[in-house]
Amino acid sequence: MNQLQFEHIITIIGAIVVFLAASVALKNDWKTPGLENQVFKLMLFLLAVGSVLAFLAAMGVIGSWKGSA
Amino acid sequence: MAVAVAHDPSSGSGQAHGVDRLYAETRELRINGFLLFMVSDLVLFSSFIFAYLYLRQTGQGWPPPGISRLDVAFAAFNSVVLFGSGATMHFALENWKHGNFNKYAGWMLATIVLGAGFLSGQGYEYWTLYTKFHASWSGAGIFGASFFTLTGMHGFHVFMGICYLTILFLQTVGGVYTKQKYAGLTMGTLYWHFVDIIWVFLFSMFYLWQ
Amino acid sequence: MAVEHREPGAELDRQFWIVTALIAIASLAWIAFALAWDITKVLPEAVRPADLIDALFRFLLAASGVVFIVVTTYVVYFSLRYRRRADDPPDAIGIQIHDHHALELWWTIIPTVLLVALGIFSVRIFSGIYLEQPTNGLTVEAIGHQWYFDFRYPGINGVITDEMHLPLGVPVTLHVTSQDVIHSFWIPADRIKADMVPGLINTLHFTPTHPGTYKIICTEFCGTLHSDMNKQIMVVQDDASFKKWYEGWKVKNAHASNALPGTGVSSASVNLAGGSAANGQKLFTSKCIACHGTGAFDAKVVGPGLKNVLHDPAHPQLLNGTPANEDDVAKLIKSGFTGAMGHMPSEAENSLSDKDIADLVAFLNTYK
Amino acid sequence: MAVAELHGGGIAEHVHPEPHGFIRKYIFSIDHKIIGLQYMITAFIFLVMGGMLAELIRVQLMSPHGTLVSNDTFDELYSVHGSTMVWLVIIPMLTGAFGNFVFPVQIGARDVAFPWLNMASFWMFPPAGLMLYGSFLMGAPTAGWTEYPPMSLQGAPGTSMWCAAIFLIGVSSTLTGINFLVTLLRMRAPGMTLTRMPLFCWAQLATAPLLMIATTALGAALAALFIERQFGVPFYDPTRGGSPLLWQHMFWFYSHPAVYIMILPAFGMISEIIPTFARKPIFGYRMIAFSSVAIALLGFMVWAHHMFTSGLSPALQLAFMLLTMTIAIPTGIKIFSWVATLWGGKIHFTTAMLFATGFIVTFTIGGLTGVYLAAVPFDLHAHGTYFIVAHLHYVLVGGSLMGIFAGMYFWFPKMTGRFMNETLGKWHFWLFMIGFNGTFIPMHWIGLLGQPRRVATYDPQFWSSNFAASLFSFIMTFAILLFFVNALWSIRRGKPAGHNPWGARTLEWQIPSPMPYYNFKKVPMVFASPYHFSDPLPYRGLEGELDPSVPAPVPAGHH
Repeated sequence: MNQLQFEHIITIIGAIVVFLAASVALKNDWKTPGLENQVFKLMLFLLAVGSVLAFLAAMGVIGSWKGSA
Repeated sequence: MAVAVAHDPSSGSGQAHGVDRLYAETRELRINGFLLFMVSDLVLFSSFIFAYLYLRQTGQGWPPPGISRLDVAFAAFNSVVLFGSGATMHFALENWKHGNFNKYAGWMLATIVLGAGFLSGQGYEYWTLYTKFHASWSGAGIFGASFFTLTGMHGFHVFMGICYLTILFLQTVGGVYTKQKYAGLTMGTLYWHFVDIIWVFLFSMFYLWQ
Repeated sequence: MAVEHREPGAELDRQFWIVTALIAIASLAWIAFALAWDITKVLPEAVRPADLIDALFRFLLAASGVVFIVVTTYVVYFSLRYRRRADDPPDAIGIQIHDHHALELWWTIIPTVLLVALGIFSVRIFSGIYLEQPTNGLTVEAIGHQWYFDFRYPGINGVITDEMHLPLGVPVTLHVTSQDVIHSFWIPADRIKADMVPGLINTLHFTPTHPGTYKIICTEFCGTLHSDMNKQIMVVQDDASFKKWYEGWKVKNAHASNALPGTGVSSASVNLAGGSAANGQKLFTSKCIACHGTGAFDAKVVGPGLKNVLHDPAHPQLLNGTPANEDDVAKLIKSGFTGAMGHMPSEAENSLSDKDIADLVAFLNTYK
Repeated sequence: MAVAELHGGGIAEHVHPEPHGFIRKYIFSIDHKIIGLQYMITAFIFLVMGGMLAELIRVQLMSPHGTLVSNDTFDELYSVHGSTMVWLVIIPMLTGAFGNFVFPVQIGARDVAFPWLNMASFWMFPPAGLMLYGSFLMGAPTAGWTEYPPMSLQGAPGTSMWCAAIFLIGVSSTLTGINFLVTLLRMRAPGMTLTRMPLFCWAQLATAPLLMIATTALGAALAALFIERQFGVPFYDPTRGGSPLLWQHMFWFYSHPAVYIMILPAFGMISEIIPTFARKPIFGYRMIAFSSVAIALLGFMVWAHHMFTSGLSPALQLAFMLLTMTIAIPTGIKIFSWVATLWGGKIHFTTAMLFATGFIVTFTIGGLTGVYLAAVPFDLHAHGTYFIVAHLHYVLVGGSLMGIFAGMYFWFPKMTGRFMNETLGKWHFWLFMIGFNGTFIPMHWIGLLGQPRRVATYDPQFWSSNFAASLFSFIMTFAILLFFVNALWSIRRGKPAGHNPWGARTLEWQIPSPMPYYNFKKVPMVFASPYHFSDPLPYRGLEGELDPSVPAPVPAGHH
């Protein structure tokens, strides 16, 4: 397994894990009151978006997935 | 007579219950102040992002002539490392709220390790760019000006975040915070999430859009 | 909260209306003065939009003068009339009125109407300066340096310093830019200015209407001798004098350092048949892109942006003044070009063959 | 409902022990009132320094080929003059000094939200000023307070020092903005709803986000300029791919809101002073409060009207022109409301009131020329000339500085317990009005006729106007000197004023002068707007405030 494959696998698995974690946390926190919790929710949402972006990049859907040749 | 009360402690966050009123009010102030600090930090990043977009739009296409495309694979890998640290930080705070100190400590240490991992990944990327493509801060035109300044500034924020979290961790070990009073920990979590979120934007604007 | 109290003494009395009438009279007198005043007595007008801008100025002067008269007179009048007098008890208070919706509505609506009028007026003049592209005009370029201006004319090699001559009644398109720091090109008699920004070409349109000699002034701080960057002039003259001046410079500069198409050894036409646009694009990326952007004309790097160069109605001429057609572009690439903005290498310096030039022109022709 | 039930041991009841010792009390103080005075004194010192630079400029311009200083020195003079007045005088004076001193008491708070942060903000300010003046030692910046690149890239080494100094003062401003915003939103006394706040607090509420957001954008622009100058990273240099217009966008994205930072608090002060001395409620409270917020919001959307000649696309120019014009509407509402407040009053013409009425007139001139400049075709003529110089001085001197003087005469008794001398004050006012208008009125004229700004020598045809401007500027300087003499003399010798000499109705006047460390023995309850002179004071719980006893401090034990 070369470096690129390693990166690929870790990215895909990691992105899925982070997405699930962020979604679950968002669902659990959904009803918390208070200003900072609204900010937390926004940030968890964006975190989920970020992991989707990383996942899509790893699947080759967006960006151009290639090594630093 | 009916009097509108300007600051009512129960209107704030749910965690304010069960602590004295002075703490609850002070906590509100500090969290609000910290959120505003994050807003102004966001403006700082936005200004540099504006500069990047402006230079990119008036320039010769992106990446500029003579500069290699950035390596999306490694960046995505590194991003996932940073995003993961955001998730672990969230678990750390949740466990603190529920009084699971050991679980909290584990997640917190994981956050610090992942953050450090991201930082080393960024160092590795800089090193690759420099040795393979001779791209340096001042030697790569507007690419250096926007890419290295923005990612460097973000990296500096990550570094400050690692120091911040380390101090918070030592404070929790030292018993500074309790299950009810942990405003400092909340602010640390907010900051760490903020650093993650900035990277979502930088990642999409520098790596995915080129 | 009760909004419109009827407070004792809250009625407007005779004295108030007398003052208001005086304000109205003064305002009318001021408007008459502002509209009748001949600005050209103190500052001549040289070109076409100058008279429009003066009209706008008159409008502003009239409207703002009225606002000023109203505010100041009422401030002074109220101050005198409602001042506390010696025989007032120490705890005397004023009429406790704190809102009047109709009044507030009026002083929101009237300024809004004035501003809308000003906006419409401005937009109309604005389009004349920036948007109306003359087809049969003269294109002049002004280049700022620390601390003087250079001028370039179509068909004249090299630069003409010191003076900008313009024929009466011919629409002028003025491109300005700078070679070092930001300057600003201002002719007070023209009422318009444009910053000379390095790396950017700004354009103004105007038509000389009054013969004469007018000062050109730099209005953006540009270093030690900025204060002295006002010695050069714009001369507006009749067509014959302009032609004479123009032909004189043409002869004088015929042997200037830059050989131009049509004037020297490299005037030979290039056979443009069979140019390959794809190949031209490759050449462009390797040879031209360091100095020429692929953006619009004004998106300048060292030379102008080349998007649409052969089909741009806003810029029917190349910087050397020849028409922007395929032949002249080819000649320009072949001979190279030295202007105030810098040096474009010739065919030989760039190691281009005639075939390469044909490819490049083909590429530029598709590049819209 | 009893007052005691409302305060259940929160911040409102939390009284810190007063510090002892000179250093903790006056130097590294965390008391908002002392910090306000520190800002004020420091800013006045810089006003003197900036004023001396201004006089040097005027002396040089007394003849068309002035030989007092060389061209380069002249450029340093006006660059440092502008930077001083904007960043070291007017902004700290209106936010740091008057903001700190007045508004926390007006909303019934014991201090700002973050007293230590407040102290830190102040202590960034004098070093920033010293750095700015230190740049003279290494060649001060020459490209004006706007420092447009590429000129500022060529500037002397002091230009980098300028960047650092302004960055530092910017950090200070940002922290102050955060501090004030949290204080205003979270620390108001019970019953002090937003619509019962005094208008000065509304002005600060509109200013604080500007301080917080706009200043950070300036920080980015300055950091980039510093990086480019010191490390050669191209942001602005066009020969290396950068863009000079990028700086102009980023700079004006700060500096236009900064114009409102420099005027909104002055509007707020005028809105306090006029009703107090006219003995009338302010006319159109809601409209004035709303217009402050509207001006602040619009302030973020009009920055490019400073760049009409720089080569913006025509569509952008039109959009910015029209947006800029809309600002005249809320500004007009304010001016007309002040005039209407005078109507039917019992106006007591103290010096503070004279300055407030003078403010209405001079600011109106500055505001009207602002509308001239919003119209692109006219701006194409006037941009970069002395017309701009006249306009901005009418706004910043005829507006902000007049406001500062009005505020000084008004709140001086609160600061010291003594009046300033009214006779000297009236001399100050009239000489200042004559000197100020005499200095800047001719500049409109010579600007339109062809004198560009930032010139050390000029066309001899403008000699008489320039000479007159210089002479009048000496009168203005003399008037300001009278003010300083008056203030220094009155601190010890002024007539004792008591706690509320003007019969003002906002909270700061209901407690002793100078205000005690803890502000209120018991934080009052508020149940109406403060401006209704025929009604009794709308506060409860102030009964014991003038009693000289000191409340028992609650020891600090929170973190």
